[in-house]
Amino acid sequence: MNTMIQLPGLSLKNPIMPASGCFGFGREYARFYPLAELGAVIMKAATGEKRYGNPTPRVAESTGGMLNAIGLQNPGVESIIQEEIPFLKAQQVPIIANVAGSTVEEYVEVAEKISSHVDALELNISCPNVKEGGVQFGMDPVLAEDVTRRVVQVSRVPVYVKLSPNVSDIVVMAKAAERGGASGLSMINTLTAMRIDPSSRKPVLSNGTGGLSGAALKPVSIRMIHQVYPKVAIPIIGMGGIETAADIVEYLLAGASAVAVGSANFKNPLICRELVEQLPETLHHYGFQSVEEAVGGAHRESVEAGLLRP
Amino acid sequence: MNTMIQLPGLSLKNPIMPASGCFGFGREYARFYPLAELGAVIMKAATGEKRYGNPTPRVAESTGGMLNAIGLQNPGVESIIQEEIPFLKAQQVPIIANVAGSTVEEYVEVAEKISSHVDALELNISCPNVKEGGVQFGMDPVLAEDVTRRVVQVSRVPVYVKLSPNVSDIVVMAKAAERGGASGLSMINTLTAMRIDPSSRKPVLSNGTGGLSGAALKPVSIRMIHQVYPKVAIPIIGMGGIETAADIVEYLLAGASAVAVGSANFKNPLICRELVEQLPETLHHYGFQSVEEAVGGAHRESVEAGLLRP
Amino acid sequence: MIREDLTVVDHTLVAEDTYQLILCGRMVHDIKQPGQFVHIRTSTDEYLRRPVSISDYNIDEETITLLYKVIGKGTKALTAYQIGDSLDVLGPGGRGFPVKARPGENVLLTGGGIGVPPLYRLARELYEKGADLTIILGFQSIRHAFLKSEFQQYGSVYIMTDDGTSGNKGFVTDGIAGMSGSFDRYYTCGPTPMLKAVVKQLGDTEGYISMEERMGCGIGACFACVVPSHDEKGYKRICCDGPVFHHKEVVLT
Amino acid sequence: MIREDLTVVDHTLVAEDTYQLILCGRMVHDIKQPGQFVHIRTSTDEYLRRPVSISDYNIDEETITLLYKVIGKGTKALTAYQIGDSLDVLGPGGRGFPVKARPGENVLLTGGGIGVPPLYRLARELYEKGADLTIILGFQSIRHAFLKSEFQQYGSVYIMTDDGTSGNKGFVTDGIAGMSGSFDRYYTCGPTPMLKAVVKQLGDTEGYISMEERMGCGIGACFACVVPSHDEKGYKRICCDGPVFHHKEVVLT
Ligand SMILES: Cc1cc2nc3c(=O)[nH]c(=O)nc-3n(C[C@H](O)[C@H](O)[C@H](O)COP(=O)(O)OP(=O)(O)OC[C@H]3O[C@@H](n4cnc5c(N)ncnc54)[C@H](O)[C@@H]3O)c2cc1C
Ligand SMILES: Cc1cc2nc3c(=O)[nH]c(=O)nc-3n(C[C@H](O)[C@H](O)[C@H](O)COP(=O)(O)OP(=O)(O)OC[C@H]3O[C@@H](n4cnc5c(N)ncnc54)[C@H](O)[C@@H]3O)c2cc1C
Ligand SMILES: Cc1cc2nc3c(=O)[nH]c(=O)nc-3n(C[C@H](O)[C@H](O)[C@H](O)COP(=O)(O)O)c2cc1C
Ligand SMILES: Cc1cc2nc3c(=O)[nH]c(=O)nc-3n(C[C@H](O)[C@H](O)[C@H](O)COP(=O)(O)O)c2cc1C
Ligand code: FES
Ligand code: FES
Repeated sequence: MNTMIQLPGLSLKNPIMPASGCFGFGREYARFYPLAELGAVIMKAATGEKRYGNPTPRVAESTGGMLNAIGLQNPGVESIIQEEIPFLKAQQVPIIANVAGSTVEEYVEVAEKISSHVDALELNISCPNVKEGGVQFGMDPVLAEDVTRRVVQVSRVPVYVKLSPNVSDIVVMAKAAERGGASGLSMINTLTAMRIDPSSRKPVLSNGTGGLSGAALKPVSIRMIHQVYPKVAIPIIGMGGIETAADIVEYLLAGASAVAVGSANFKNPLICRELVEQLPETLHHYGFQSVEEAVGGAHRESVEAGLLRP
Repeated sequence: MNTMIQLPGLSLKNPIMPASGCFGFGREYARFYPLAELGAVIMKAATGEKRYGNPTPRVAESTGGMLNAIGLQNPGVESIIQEEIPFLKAQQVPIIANVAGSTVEEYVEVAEKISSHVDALELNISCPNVKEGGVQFGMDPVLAEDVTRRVVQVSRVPVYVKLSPNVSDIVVMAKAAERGGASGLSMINTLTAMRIDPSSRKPVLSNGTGGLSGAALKPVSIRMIHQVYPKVAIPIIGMGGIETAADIVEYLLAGASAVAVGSANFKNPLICRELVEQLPETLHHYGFQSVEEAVGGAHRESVEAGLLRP
Repeated sequence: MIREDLTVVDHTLVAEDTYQLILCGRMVHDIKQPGQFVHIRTSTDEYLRRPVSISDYNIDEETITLLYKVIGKGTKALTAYQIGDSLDVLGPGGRGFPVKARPGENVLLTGGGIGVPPLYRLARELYEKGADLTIILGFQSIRHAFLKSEFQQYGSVYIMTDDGTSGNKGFVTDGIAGMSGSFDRYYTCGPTPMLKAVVKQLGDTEGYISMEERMGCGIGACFACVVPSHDEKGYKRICCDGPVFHHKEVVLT
Repeated sequence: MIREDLTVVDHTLVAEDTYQLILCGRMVHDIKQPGQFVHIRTSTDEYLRRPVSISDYNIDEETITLLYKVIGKGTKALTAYQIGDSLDVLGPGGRGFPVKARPGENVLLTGGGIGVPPLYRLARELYEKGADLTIILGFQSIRHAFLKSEFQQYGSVYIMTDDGTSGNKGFVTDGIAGMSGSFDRYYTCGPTPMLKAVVKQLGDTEGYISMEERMGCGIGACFACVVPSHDEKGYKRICCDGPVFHHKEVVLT
């Protein structure tokens, strides 16, 4: 089974990577298995300066998923370059840096600094948990195109724009990123959500709202990728609620060329490795010879082909 | 425990009603319990002519919820007035008609005809499962305001506008409905979603996309109601994933004055009756004397009050 | 139609991936016809219930017999129930087969795979009315076949398998094609393509077909399970107007 | 730190809503200090794991003892596990209490409610080093009290209850206030407001506090469980830098 996939800047031995923010900078999971087994690692968001993030509690459960309002806590781009990237480099795994900021200038600064140390950037214009920047850029196509263009100009590596599901028309946002020069899309970030505790009568998260992730989100993400795939010419990294190898096949069929696994790492710290192991036989089970063959399959499937397959 | 709640056009003995499309026109559930026990009944959507809806399969499961693409199947407004409303009237329960259409004219026609037979209208500008009309009106504030205004003009009863969660800014949509003259809001309809079957390689629903409902949706709905409540002066009927009396308290605290229960009726056909029974003791458990007292509670709660309560 | 917690009194594997589940409860008293179904909450992990036909029942012992095949999540979850466990069931639902037969009439029963179970009680009732039954059952292979000897009590049974490992190789329609003589009436249950083929093959013979469709409510309220019909209304709901229809009532697509 | 399916070898109710759960597996060999915790997948219904402190362990028998109180969904789900069942556990996690004691030193242990269990193994290890232990345990009422006699093996135990039904009425801080003499060192575990009060009360005495916070990953990767710290980095992660901190390391808010 050929699980390799070539994406701009990324030559992946398999299409599976941990999602940003759910894997830190890899150190903790490296104690469970060699990170070299992964297609790539997407690092926690980097901002210009170190950030503490939101007050706790920062996570809560919901049916089939979880809410988080970490608020982009990170040690800042310089510290990430000096302390974290060397460790990941030593693991021999492609690295994607998740770039965040409050202003276009901050995005540009972070991208400029970090891009020479990694294989690709994931431009995070979709974090719902910060007051400034974040999802504001991800909800307005004009802002999105502009920040993408300016980051692409300074970046030495391909830029994947991470879209937010909190929009009326995901295709408009995807096209804006493509026009801005994105080499690919990363879909999707979390959906803004809230839980209220009937005992305390207040939101469970101290930030009020948080981002919904996990299996509950999957059908929304699949729908958005299925909508975007025929409308853009750049590849998509799919994510949202992936827990099984069959979920990955569903993402590939919808139009993703690779996938990221987020919250499921918390349930099972070995999930990414297990999925890497299971993917070949699962693809085979569904009649595929390679990952490549499955990408966008739902858009090409004819009734006849379906009848011929058992 | 006082569970009564007064809303424009509706004097409810309790805040619980079945959601549109999940209870037909009440006949089937009336075999399980007297509908008079309910706060009100929201009927399946009515359109100008009878509609068959989408091809099957029309429903699918997803983690913590379900997808549907019924496509507004209904016998048409005339038939509903003649065949269905008399039955519901005989049950002695307030009736809300869900009004749908492909054009503004159709909405107006349906509203005009049906409004003299019911207690309130729920203007459905948020159905994601029809090609024309439906959610198009619910994603554009200008169209939403316009259709609301024209329906309000012809309606003899108060109009509640049912909002779609598939938007970037729910507050903008809520305010548009309020400007259009809505007496209340109904929040929320389903979130557009998709599942792909890895075996058939095609979407599980024959319509491709469907609307996500059920517990998975609840934190999104709670967030939206919490956002809208302080920004409008009209009451909100809350819905999305309600399965327990504690869920209802969560909706009231977020800002809903009444609630609707949808998909949970499929799990348990007696759910609405059971919630009506359980609500008083649940409110009491959380320290409330009435439904009214809980409405919007999360917006008023101070740290001090929280400390005083056990 | 009631919602009841039924008690599992027996649960056995009867063929590859196919189980017989016997449930006990008062619901049995509401059964009106063979071919009705129950709507099962397979576990708290499945959001929707699963429809399964009533294959047989016993009023005195208050038991309902189901036969189900493991297809996906819900039927897999069912396999975990053990004797003594209770299962949340809604039923009996829908309209079953009209048991019409005069002594000596030739009646054909055809079922494919998990379409076989609802025909079992029907066979007995038709037999008791004196009908002469020809029963054609289709299965994937001999490993998947079940109820064969039980059906033999009531008529002549012909087995068709996709791979020829039992009976004749082919589909139930091949079995029908091989029959001599004509039928006064037929009853059939199975996947829609099979129903369509059978209906076409038997032309104007009076026939009753039992249909399958994904369901939401299972009681007629959600319009998930519709099939186009020839009447003015234009549709039938499989869960309450069916699952059994006269072959001219509905449009098979 | 490993993920392992541990086997339940004992599970008993020890006080109102409070259970002792003994698990068996190889994980025990990785335990380094008292006060570490395990991160439990309570059932497939809960999306997140639940952190529970290791109260005691036995290397020879390969057992880990937990004491937990039923608070919500996850701890409720735990109660369903029976002897022989297996439980998906991640652990041992975090840094526990530094066991520092010279013979004859006066050491204070204070725990509130479900903050009591991690102090148990610590008490034994300090006792074995010859420390003189004063142990103040706070509970809601006599019905909620547990481990009292077990702690008495290792030092003088004082019970405080909110309602005075056992020991003295009041909080653990009232208990501390009532003590004569001073302490060389203290260890405390409980809800943050209690920790804050204890730390304030004991001023410059060397102290170690064990903290609680909602967790995501439980291994240091998600930044869910942070607490502000006085160092340059500005934060500590409770799941891996803690849960035990020197009282001057972190900022209690
Ligand atoms: C009236 C009726 C009677 C039936 N009687 C029997 C019976 O006696 N024995 C038996 O083994 N099966 C019977 N079936 C089919 C049975 O309902 C499905 O096999 C079962 O729902 C599959 O569920 P799953 O979770 O295992 O599969 P999945 O594929 O995981 O199910 C996913 C969803 O699709 C639905 N679904 C999948 N296949 C079917 C199907 N063929 N028909 C309707 N819904 C489906 C499920 O209910 C569920 O909502 C009957 C179906 C109907 C409509
Ligand atoms: C390091 C550490 C050690 C602990 N040791 C013990 C112990 O030995 N015995 C014991 O009974 N309890 C202990 N707790 C508390 C225990 O984790 C919570 O009581 C438990 O998570 C509650 O889960 P629930 O589903 O029953 O409650 P719910 O309120 O339904 O839980 C909802 C969510 O909030 C989280 N949560 C709720 N209360 C707490 C809390 N106090 N701390 C952290 N997360 C919380 C849950 O993990 C879950 O994610 C410890 C907590 C931490 C952080
Ligand atoms: C705790 C947590 C922290 C996250 N932090 C980031 C982040 O820093 N940057 C980012 O782009 N996405 C972040 N995400 C979003 C995930 O990368 C991912 O898009 C989302 O969680 C959906 O995937 P999942 O359902 O597999 O978790 C975070 C998600 C979680 C749960
Ligand atoms: C099968 C089905 C049919 C529905 N039909 C309608 C409809 O006709 N009109 C409408 O406004 N909403 C319709 N809805 C949406 C519900 O009224 C409700 O807004 C939504 O399902 C969220 O509530 P729930 O999570 O409790 O189901 C339908 C939902 C389902 C599941
Ligand atoms: S399943 Fe709801 S109408 Fe048939
Ligand atoms: S719980 Fe994830 S960092 Fe502590």
